[in-house]
Amino acid sequence: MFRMSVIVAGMALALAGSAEAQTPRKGGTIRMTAPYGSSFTSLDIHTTQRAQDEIYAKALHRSLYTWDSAEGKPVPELAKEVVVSGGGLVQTFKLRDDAYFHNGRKMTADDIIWTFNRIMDGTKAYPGARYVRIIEGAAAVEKGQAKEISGLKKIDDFTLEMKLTEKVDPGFYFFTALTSIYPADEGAKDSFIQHPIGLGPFKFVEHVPGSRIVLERWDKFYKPGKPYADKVVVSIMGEAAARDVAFRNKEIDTSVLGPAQYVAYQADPNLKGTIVEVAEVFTRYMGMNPAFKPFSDKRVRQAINYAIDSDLIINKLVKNKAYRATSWLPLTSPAYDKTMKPYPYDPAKAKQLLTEAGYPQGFEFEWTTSQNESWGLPIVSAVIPMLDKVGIKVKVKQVETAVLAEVVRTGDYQAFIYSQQSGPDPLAALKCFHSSTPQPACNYMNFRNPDFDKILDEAGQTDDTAKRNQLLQKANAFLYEEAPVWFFNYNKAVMAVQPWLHGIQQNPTELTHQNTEELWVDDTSPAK
Amino acid sequence: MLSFLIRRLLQTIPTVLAVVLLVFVLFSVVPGSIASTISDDVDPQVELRLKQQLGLNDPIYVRFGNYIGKLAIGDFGTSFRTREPVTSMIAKRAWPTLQLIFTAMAFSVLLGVPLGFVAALRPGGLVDSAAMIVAVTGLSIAKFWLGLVIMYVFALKLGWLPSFGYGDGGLKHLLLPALTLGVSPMALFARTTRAAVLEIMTADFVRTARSKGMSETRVVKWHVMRNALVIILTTVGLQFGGLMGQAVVVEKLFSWPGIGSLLVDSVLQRDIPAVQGSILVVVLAFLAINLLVDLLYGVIDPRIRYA
Amino acid sequence: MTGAPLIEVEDLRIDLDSGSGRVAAAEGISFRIDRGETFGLVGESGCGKSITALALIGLLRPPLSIGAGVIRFDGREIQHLSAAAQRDLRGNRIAMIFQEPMTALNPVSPVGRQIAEMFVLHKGKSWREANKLAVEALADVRVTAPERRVNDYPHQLSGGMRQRVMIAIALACGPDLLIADEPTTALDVTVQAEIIELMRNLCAERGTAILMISHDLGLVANVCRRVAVMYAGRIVEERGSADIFRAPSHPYTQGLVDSLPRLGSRAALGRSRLKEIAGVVPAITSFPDGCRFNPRCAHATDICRSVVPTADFLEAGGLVRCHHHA
Amino acid sequence: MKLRANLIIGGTLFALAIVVGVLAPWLAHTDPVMDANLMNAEEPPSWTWWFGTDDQGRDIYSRVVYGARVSLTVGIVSQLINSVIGVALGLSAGYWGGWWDDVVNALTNVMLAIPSLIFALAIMAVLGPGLTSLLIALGLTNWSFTCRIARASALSLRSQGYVQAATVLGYGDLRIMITQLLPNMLGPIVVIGTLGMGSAVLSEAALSFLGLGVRPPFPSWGSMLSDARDQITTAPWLSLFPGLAIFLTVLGLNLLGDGLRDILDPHSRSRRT
Repeated sequence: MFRMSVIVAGMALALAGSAEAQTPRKGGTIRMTAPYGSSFTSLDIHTTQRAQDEIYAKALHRSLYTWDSAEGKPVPELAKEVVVSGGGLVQTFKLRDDAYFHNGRKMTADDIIWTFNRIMDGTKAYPGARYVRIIEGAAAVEKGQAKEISGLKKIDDFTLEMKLTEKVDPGFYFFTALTSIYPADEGAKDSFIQHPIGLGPFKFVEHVPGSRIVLERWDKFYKPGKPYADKVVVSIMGEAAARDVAFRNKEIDTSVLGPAQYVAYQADPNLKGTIVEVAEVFTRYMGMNPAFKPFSDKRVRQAINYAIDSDLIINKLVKNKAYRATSWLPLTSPAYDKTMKPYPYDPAKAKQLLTEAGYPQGFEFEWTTSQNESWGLPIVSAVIPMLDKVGIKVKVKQVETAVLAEVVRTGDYQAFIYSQQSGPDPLAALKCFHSSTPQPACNYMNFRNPDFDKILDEAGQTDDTAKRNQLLQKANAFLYEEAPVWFFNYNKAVMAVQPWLHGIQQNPTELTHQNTEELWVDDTSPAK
Repeated sequence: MLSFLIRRLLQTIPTVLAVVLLVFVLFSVVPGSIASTISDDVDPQVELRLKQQLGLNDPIYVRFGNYIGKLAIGDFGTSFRTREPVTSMIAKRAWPTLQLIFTAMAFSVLLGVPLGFVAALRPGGLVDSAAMIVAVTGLSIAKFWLGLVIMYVFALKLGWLPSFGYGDGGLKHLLLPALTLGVSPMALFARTTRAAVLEIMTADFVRTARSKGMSETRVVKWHVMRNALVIILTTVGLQFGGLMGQAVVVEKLFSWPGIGSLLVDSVLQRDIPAVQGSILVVVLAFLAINLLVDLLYGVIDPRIRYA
Repeated sequence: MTGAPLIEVEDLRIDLDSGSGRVAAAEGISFRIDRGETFGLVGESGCGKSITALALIGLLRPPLSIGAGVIRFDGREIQHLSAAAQRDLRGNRIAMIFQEPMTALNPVSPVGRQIAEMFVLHKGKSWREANKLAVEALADVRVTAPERRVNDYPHQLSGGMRQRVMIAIALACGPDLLIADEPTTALDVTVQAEIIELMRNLCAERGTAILMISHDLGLVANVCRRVAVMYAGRIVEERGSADIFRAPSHPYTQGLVDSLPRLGSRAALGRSRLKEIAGVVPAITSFPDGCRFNPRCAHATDICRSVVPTADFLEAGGLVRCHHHA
Repeated sequence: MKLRANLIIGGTLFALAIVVGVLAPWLAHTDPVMDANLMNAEEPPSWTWWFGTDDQGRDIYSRVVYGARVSLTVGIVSQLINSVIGVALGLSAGYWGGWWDDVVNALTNVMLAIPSLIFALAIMAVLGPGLTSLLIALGLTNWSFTCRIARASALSLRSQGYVQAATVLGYGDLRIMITQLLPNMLGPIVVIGTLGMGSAVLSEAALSFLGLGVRPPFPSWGSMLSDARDQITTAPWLSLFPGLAIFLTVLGLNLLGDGLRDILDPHSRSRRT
């Protein structure tokens, strides 16, 4: 509980660095790392949903909204004002008239319309389509039935009207880099993918595939006095051990830490102070296929939750680099119920439930997993002996992450272990368990329960935030009882940040995604 | 010379074709769909259209025909993942890999060959035993492990060289990965050279040289060296293949932006056109280097004539 | 100077280290060669004649080594000289030609350079001068267009040409002794005579003594003034060339002579090869006791099987090692 | 002298590894997979835990001992596959000649042109991680040297008197190949096989590092070493012992190969092809 209050306190502060109350220094180079693989997928940020790519995109691009880590919600970025009408379905955006693309042209409503039309190009399958689909007529464009999204209307150069298909906060849909606004004219050119142009605080200089992206300050950025730094270099470093050396060697300013290094850095007086941590909106769980006979019984699913000593795993194996999951919604979710307790470790109870369900001798199932250290094989290996104690045998099926994604989408599993985004919008997160959500979308356990649907629909219709949160809490508790998954943990993202880099935001959607205009380096940086 | 070159080039065509076929067939049975490499939320209709567009619904022989046809004009297809032409993706990665491989090769030849010579001068002696222990040790260590140790020692403990990075700041970023990559070929060259020298030392012309009243050092310098180079050159040519394989590991470890890391990335993300392209380019490079080696024989060994 | 032999070998033993102990591959070898003299060493392969030659020039390599005895060259014992001192003699004052001209030359070095090395090594010449001298040396061995040939590689030359190059190398520094180990065995018949002739003439001109080693008694007798016959690591008979044909004393020598067709016939010289004598040459590790020829000897008696025969002087000059010599 | 040192040291190391693998159930203190107890996680080496414990609380000594089974299986079986393929193709190509020889030659050239680690990587990508995939991937990609040697010696033996005699006696081709030709080429092939085993063990480690190794929870030395690489400073024993196991085994195989070469294949000291 203590840890949680720290997090909440951390979030209350706008910026971790602001506590130091220093005057940001202008100039210098920010040396960030991209830790999730050995390359960037593409310079066309619309084509990629990997967290890795959004790291550079946060410096290069801007979307309609941005995530405000201090407020814990998305806020308008390219709009000065948003007017809601039509029973919540019509959003009118008063756009900034001081946002310039890196080619010097001013952004207008046309660029936004062009961008959203592009994302809905059905021949390209841009992953951002899932967000833009919330706009009326977008799906028709995707299916090739229309040329332009009917729900988008340009009132004038700096006023845009957007009709939605359902009553949601569009902020949750349009804050990621997947919906970055491109310049209509340049974005259509072939050269764009070699030399992308955006609205962000830094403009593109070079990309060495597999090595780094270099960006430099965009002088006409719309926030006065920002960005601070002259240059941003995002180096790709997929190997944790190599990153560790580079960070200790002061060659990089940020490094994402795995559990082992989290412990090592905490124990090292020189490095302890560099640690920044945040509860991310990802829930790690084992999904159970209700089509597999034993898992169709709620008692079996609960028994699994009782049988696994999750705290021990988090403590010993994950090295406390995670928060114990109670149900689906994460700690930072507005609908998180602080009074709820997680399933306790109780093998006897598990055994009893199994007996009641007709499996006194246990059973065997196949568990599909990736090699991921936080939600993959090591966890599975630790769980196997625990389940063994209650008579449940596990056969491990190891696949690559890309294959696992496919397995999960198609339901071709008995059980799988995964990490799934469970925020920031609690409604969207719980919607994944609504029976109207198809399995490939995000209802991976093919969860269908009319009672649950009812609670969720009700929550979606209400305008009262308090009431809505109450209903969402109820839905969350419902999931706890039904236990469609083994609730394992919510990720604690940990990053090491060199002492000379200031202004790091504790972004719970992904800690590595930093608004670079807020970052600055003092003159103790080796890169100046 | 020219006609030899042309003949050799023609000879490699079937090999290249077979490699293309092999890789193509191999990856036509790969599990996972194109959609999973792009997004985890793709409309089934969109996926279908995408597959049609990429010709993935055609029978395999049609696809192979199309692939070969495009290859002939230097088109390796379009990456599933980045939607960039694979050709340009590879082009950007070629130079870093070449740098790495040739530096590692230079290092291993310049160190390994003299080591082998010195060892062979006194077979069974102290230098020989030490050199061969070093060599067999170098061959027996897991590469990524060695790289990590090298990284810790030279970058962190000694602070001599940067632990990663590419291209900025000249050669110093290249040294640690090249060192890691070069250790086992160095060991191999030391052993091969030693064996070659010992074998040549028993040749009649060496006895002739000795009968001239030459010191052993001169015998080696004037008569053994060049003959040994012929044998060493063969090993060097073949070793380029091993080096390219190991480069995959080293590039991943040192975040080196070469074809190796592109290959691993593409394999892990099921980007089949990129995998096929990378493998093919590696094979072509290997064949080209060995063609070069064949030409070098002509320089070293006067008996070989390219008539 | 005169009177003293150029090279004198006394009771030389050559050991073979077989790993489990030392075996004498040749023993009791004694002979001498005067300045400008031609001396032949004849025997079947494996009899120890080649290793004797290698011992003289100091090229025995492990597992072979000199076990005992003295080699005196120009009055000086050379068997224990330092490596450097041996190198000064080797090539410079004692030169050697090997059997296989195919492999005796470095395949990847131009022949001119291989000759020139001699001048660099022993005469302190620069490569430039040495290369010029190499052209002259090639001309001396009757190679046409030597200034072009110096740039050729061994594989571009015929066998005879290569052996001429070998002779040019061997005689480059004007040695006192030339050891020729089966110099023509690998050559065509027509070329053999030429090479022998060339070698003999050049050596005669320079006063170079020749130690000719061959299995071919006819050839050796034709070239050399004196001949020693070796069998199983021992010299069994040593005589003047004419004597050995007329009246061979040792039964083995008799066998050799008998196997030669048409003695003295020049036409048959090159072609003649030893006819097989009944039985086989014993292996080094299993030499029989007593006279080592006894298992193959028609005249062998009990003493032959137990007592090693001493080297007896013959009345007509020469030596023989046989209990029953004539 | 040196020759024997090679053979003795190499043979001893390899034999030791095999004995450890065979006797694993008796040598190990605990079950390498099931006896995980997070309460004991990451204990440094001690009297209780000879090699320490891993982050799941499993006894590393027991895992190294069991790992010998996996790693040696990978080394031996994959190399056996390579040898069988290489000998079958090379022998038949050299013996029959003709179009089959051309085909085998072309195939060998193809295999030689694709770096074996890259080819193995591609096969692993298709088959997915796991022991069987690994055996296939490493077993199919390293037979070109064996094939060339087998072909060359079949070619030279084919014209030998005793082989022709066997032909005259009406022996079948297969019988001649197996009884007459095979025994005469076994020497160099055993040497290549021994050295190949060592490189297979290393390849397994490399593939583990690339994320395409043996399927856990069963331990292989390569996967243990690879998994421990992030903890090289915090818990060095995690990587030290499997690393040492790999090193000593591969060293043993290399020395053994060298020693065998001196005995079995004295003529081809330098030319492997």
